[in-house]
Amino acid sequence: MSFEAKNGSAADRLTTAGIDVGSSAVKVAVLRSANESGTEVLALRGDRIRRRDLTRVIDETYSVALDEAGARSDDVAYVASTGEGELVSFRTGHFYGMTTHARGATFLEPEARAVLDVGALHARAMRIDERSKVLSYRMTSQCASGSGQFLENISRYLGVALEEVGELSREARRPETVSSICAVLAETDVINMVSRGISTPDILKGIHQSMAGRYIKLLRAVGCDGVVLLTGGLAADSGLAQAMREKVQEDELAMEIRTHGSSVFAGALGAALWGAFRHRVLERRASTSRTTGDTEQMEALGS
Amino acid sequence: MPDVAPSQKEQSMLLQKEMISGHYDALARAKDEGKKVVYTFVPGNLTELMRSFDILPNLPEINALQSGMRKLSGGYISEAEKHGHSEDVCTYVKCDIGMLKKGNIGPTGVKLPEPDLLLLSYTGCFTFMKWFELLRQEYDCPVAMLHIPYQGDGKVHDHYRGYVIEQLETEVIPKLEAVTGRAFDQDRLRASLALSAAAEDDLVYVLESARHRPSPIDAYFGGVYYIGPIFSAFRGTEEGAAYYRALRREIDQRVAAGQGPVTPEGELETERFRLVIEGPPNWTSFREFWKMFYDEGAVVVASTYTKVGGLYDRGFRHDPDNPLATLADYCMGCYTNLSLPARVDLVEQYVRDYAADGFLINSVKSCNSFSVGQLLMLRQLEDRTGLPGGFIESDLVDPRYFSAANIKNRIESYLQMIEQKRTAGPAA
Amino acid sequence: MKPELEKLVTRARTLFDDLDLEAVRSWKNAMPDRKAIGHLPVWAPRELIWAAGMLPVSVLGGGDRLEIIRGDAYFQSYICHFPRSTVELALSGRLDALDGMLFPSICDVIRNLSGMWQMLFPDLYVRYLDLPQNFDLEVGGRFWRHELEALMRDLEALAGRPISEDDLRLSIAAFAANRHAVHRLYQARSREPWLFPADEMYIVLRAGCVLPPDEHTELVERYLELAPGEAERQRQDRSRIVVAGMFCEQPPLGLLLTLERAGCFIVDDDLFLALRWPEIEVEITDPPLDGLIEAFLRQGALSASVYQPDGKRGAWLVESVERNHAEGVIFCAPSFCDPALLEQPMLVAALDESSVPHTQFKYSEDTGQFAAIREQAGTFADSIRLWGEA
Amino acid sequence: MDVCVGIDLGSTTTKAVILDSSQREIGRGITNSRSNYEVASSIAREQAFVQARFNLTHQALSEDSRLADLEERFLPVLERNFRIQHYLEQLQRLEAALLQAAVAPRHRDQRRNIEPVLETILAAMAGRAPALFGALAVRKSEFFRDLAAADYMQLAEEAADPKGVTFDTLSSLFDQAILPVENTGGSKALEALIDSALDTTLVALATRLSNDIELLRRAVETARAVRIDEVASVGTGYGRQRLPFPKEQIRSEILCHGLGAHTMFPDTRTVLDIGGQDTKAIQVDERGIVTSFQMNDRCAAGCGRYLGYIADEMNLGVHELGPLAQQSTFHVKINSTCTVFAGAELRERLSLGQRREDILAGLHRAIILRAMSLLARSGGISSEFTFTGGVARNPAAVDALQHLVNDNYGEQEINISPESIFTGALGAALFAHRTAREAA
Ligand SMILES: Nc1ncnc2c1ncn2[C@@H]1O[C@H](COP(=O)(O)OP(=O)(O)O)[C@@H](O)[C@H]1O
Ligand SMILES: Nc1ncnc2c1ncn2[C@@H]1O[C@H](COP(=O)(O)OP(=O)(O)O)[C@@H](O)[C@H]1O
Ligand code: SF4
Ligand code: SF4
Ligand code: SF4
Repeated sequence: MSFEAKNGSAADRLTTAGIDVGSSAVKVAVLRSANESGTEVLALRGDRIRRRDLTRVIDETYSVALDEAGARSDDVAYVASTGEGELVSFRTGHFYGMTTHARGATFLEPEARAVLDVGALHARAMRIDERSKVLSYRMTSQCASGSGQFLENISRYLGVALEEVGELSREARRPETVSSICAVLAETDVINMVSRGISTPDILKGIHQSMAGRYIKLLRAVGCDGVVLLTGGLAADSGLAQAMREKVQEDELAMEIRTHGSSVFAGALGAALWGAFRHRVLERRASTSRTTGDTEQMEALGS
Repeated sequence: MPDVAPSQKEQSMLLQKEMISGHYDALARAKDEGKKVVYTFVPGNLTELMRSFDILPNLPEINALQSGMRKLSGGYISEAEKHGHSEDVCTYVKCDIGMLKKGNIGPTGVKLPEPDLLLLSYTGCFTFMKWFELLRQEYDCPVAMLHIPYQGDGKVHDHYRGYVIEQLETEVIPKLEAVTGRAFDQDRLRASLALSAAAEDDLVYVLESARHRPSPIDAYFGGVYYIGPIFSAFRGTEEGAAYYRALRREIDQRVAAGQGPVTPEGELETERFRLVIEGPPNWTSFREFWKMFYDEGAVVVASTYTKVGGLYDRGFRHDPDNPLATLADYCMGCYTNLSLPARVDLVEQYVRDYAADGFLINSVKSCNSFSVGQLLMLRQLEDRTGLPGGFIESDLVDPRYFSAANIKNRIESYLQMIEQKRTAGPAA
Repeated sequence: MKPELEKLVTRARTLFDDLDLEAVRSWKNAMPDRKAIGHLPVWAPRELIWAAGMLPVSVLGGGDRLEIIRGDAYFQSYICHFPRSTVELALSGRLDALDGMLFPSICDVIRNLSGMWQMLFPDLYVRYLDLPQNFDLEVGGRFWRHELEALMRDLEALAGRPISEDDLRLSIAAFAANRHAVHRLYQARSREPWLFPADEMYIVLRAGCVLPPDEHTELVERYLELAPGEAERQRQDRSRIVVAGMFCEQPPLGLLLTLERAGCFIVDDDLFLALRWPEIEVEITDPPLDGLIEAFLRQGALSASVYQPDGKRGAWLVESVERNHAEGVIFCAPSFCDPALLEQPMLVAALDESSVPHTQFKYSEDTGQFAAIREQAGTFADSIRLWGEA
Repeated sequence: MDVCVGIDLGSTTTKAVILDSSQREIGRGITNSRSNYEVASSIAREQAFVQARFNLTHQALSEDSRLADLEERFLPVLERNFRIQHYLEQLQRLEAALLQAAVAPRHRDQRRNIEPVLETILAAMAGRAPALFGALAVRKSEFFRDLAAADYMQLAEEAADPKGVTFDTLSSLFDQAILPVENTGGSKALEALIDSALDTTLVALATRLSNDIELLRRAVETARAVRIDEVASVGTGYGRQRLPFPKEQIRSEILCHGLGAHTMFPDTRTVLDIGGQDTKAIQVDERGIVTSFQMNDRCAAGCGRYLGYIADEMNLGVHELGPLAQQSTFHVKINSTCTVFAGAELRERLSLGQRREDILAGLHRAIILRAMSLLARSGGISSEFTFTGGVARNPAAVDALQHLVNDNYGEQEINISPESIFTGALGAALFAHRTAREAA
């Protein structure tokens, strides 16, 4: 990604950044958007938090992303946070997670009419329209069963790296059903399986099936059909996607599960995109008349 | 349990099976034959009254529990949740609505007819009210509402009875008349009530046979079969009365032969524990659940669940001489319409009457009517009887809430505890 | 905040934080032989209690300020939070100021709780109050009259004095005035919601649970005058929403705040039905009890705990949306609350038919983490605002 | 000699207790191996037998008046040497496992850089070993995993390079490598280690003990030659369904905890056990017979794993949590009910500037609050009240419990034994003893 002029005409070449602060990872997207000619992704960067100081991780990840984008922080017209973005002290505004994931999803996969975002602690299914509007949603809360953290625990327990989970799962021959997907108690289940000599792929696949069942249920609950884009950290898990596709086929549902190489960054991308949108709206307003309502709107939507 | 039982047993089982499938067939034919179909609930059902109008009752709760036993409920429940029903609420409702959304195919595989009327005789639970409000929206049909006052202070007051009778006269009967186009026939009702009373006598006889040692019946897992006909469409019918006569004869034979109860794996050889159980069973894993008991030689000698559709062993019988008043009393006397202190009294009485070694509560997630207060019941009963109480949790028809390992662990621990107490002899 | 309003809000806040019912105690201590009767949600004939010279106290749980130790022991995890904190309050002696407790029939939880109360507090006056579900003036009316008369006799015995017709008339009038004031507040908020922050209005109304009716009426009226005087309460661009489902277990204040912070204005809700229901005026009749009986049978704002002969709940909600120019509805019900959750699908159907946007989530009175709720409410508010016109 | 063995297969740890024929405890072992019940039991059992050997040795030495004064100088050194060697041996296995993990394809680019980093880290760890087991050393944990992780992570953070071998890579390698290390055992390896530790110790002490050294060696060897016959064993615990035992040798953990607590504190009437994944409230009568119980086992919130999780989050050993929480001065109310969310809440609160010790105190209180409910549900608290399970080792949990018990049930002493994590295993061993007696 190379760019010639750093400061093009500010009005139509806009650099914006989205920072998605999750509970396990920070993701940053830096974009350059031109009014007419579309949007260019300058940098995507993510870092696991891994028990480190969060503000430090945010700062570092952001600056690495800016480096990669070849931008300075002054060049960024709008820094949009999402997720637990309150911690981004230098943000311009904040957008809610579902709003950004929906936007990021339509950017990555224009045909997507539903999004399933699975992160470290939560899962949420959204039905969206082509303008990224969230039409309905369901989310898990209060219980981390079946979440990314759960999978992480399991994989740690099985001694496989997260990155390997997907591939292993797809090698399974006789997946073993798991009964509990409590992020903590499932360990015991897995112990049982290990001690019964069940292979790692079969265990992982069983877990993926159980998760897939849960997620498909969430998706069905929001009444989605058509193309579903997986976003969030678990979108990188090809085993989960596979299990979901199988479930879709088995239940003969009118869904098509897709992932995208940058799915993990959907929230950050969406935030950066909304940032650009807001920046233009606000500039337009600033150049016409200013009313209290407008700043308030900025406030209400933003922080 | 058709695969196991000796011949006598098989007879009443077969009879019951026939009756039930016959009823579903009749329901399926109802529209063609010009019969009216009324949906109603088990607790506080007015079967004799409906039968006196030649109405066929359909009971959504029974359909739901059947779906649970046939492992269909999970799918139905998700279907309902997909339509916006909360995860938190009673799974009978969701199972029913899910079944409806999936084509309303009944337990025997035949399609159920739409209701001509919803008879909301709502005894012992508020969910019933919402359930039929929901069904009304689905079917857009009339509802007859019968409000049964709760025995808040453990009593049935005269003005409660009067209120129920007035509602029968001004709300229920007129709506039944309107739906069927017939006039209310008090004599038919009386005749039917007399048949009820006879069946009730026999049922009580069967339930009380558990006082024998060994008990010839399991009054919970077996009990749910025994109450089937009288709690559903057959109270006040010739068929129903005949079934209970036959059942009574069978039990007499078991007693005479000194036999224990029949389980899905044959007759129980040794009775090691006698238990009283409070709370409904789990239907999705009914067999597995039962097995956890009979494998350890535990027999249930009395249960409260078998009183939800009528509490007969405390003396109440349908009375042909006071047709409306007796219906009112019946409704108000169903188990879940009793106040909590009265429920504690009843269980305590069972523990004593049936010489039980302990009591166990199966608390189901679905049912606030049953479940709220059960932990206090447990405490009170332990204090009053000095016997160990057990507590397990499951659900009626939601397979997600049956954790076999957990329940087994608890039951085993509980039974070992009774055993340990017994072998150690009386306290030093 | 101007000092006068500040003083008023502080008072309301103190009453709200007062889990030990100090206010009730001091009311009782002000005169010899005064008694107070508690009642659970949603609604109770407060008029009768007041007419007997006793203070009706609405017990609305312990909120998020109470640590539950013994309360949990009696309830399985799948039962709503409300009875736990209520039992905790009682077992820890915080409800000792109450000389009796009424349990109106609104759900199986409260119904069975009445039996638990009988066993846990055998010396207390405990009554389950079966509200009629038959609204025929003759049939339901007769039953209701029996129940209310029996209640009156009990109350007279407790108070140690008869309830005269005049007592009753005065009491009915006092509560009618209170309902009127509460109504005006709701209307004012619906017009200019930015003047009445949700958490502030909540505590002002909630004071009515422990104050004598006249005092509360005065408080509400005063608040109505003072709140608009705050200069920084400016109109803001937020979505106007109706909240439904909070009629029994109360949401934590943080939840109401979260809804507003996420970009919503609450313009109608079903909190405090005890203070607003029956919405239909109670007429002062002769004898006065007739008016009370009839008002209930012709109730106005309905709660999920009452049977709906003709399925009007949905229509009522749509009407509230229209009347208050709301842009959407948030169903915000307590977890495991059967009445609220069972009727949600019916309400949703009515809203869908009228194309009213809606969303839903659950809470419990001790919910402490609002991140997920903020997310959902925020997304909902965003979607109304960003795409509402389209 | 004849012994009875009780094994408590917990959800997080497996414990073994050995009783001699007069019901005296002569050995105990504990492991956090969780790969496989069979392996876990045999590791715990093996440890218990090693300890029994040490005990027998101790006995032999103290019985011989000529050796009595040597014992004090000799045995602790022997034990220390044994531990160091055991640790070093585990480190070697860890290194092998790490290097093997580094072979994975995803490390292809970095592999050549990773190996030297790992070697440096492990060399440093080995260097620290003697200090770790020094005479006065306070160790974070009895488990190799915890001890090794603390050093490893610290060294890894120093060695990591965001542009080269990242901390992320290093820590995930550890996660992978630690499992095979803690999940092997159950061979005769430990016995062999005793031999070599014995040699080392004797050599080291040879000059100082020159006269008695043969005497000593003979006494030790006699003690080691004693035949230990396991005549009965009983298993219990979370994993008992899958215990490598026949059904008649399995007892409910409730009963075992009741009996174990009764044996430790004979006047016990109420027992609270907080283990890794479940909490139990048990009432027992004067004979140690369970009369009522309640347990919480659906959700890991509020159990020991919860604390384990939090400790992981904070990069601390579970041992350190309690003392830290005890320094709290401010009352924080923790809202999350879920273990995993509590971890998130912790991070959130830390980042909002709340003090670690205050948050920790809030978390401890949250756990104890849940336990209080369970106790209330099982019938309240009657004197004497005994607190067992791994969490009873945590002083902040004990404080919180004491406080809430006093508030709700009046002033009451709480029985706590530092060994209470073995309560279940002890109960099981007692049941085994009964079985043996009945059979005889
Ligand atoms: N390659 C992968 N395979 C499987 N899971 C992964 C992979 N990469 C990340 N994850 C999971 O994604 C989760 C993080 O997702 P993310 O959406 O970033 O969560 P959050 O925003 O809550 O931090 C982690 O818990 C991890 O388990
Ligand atoms: N030394 C210690 N200090 C504090 N807590 C400890 C200590 N040792 C163990 N624990 C706690 O005890 C728990 C394990 O308890 P345990 O009774 O062994 O459980 P289980 O039997 O279920 O495996 C651990 O999760 C940990 O939280
Ligand atoms: S709540 Fe209980 S009584 Fe009511 S419908 Fe459900 S299962 Fe039946
Ligand atoms: S919150 Fe709902 S379920 Fe709970 S007591 Fe109130 S009305 Fe009943
Ligand atoms: S500990 Fe497990 S079951 Fe409990 S809330 Fe968390 S993930 Fe869910």
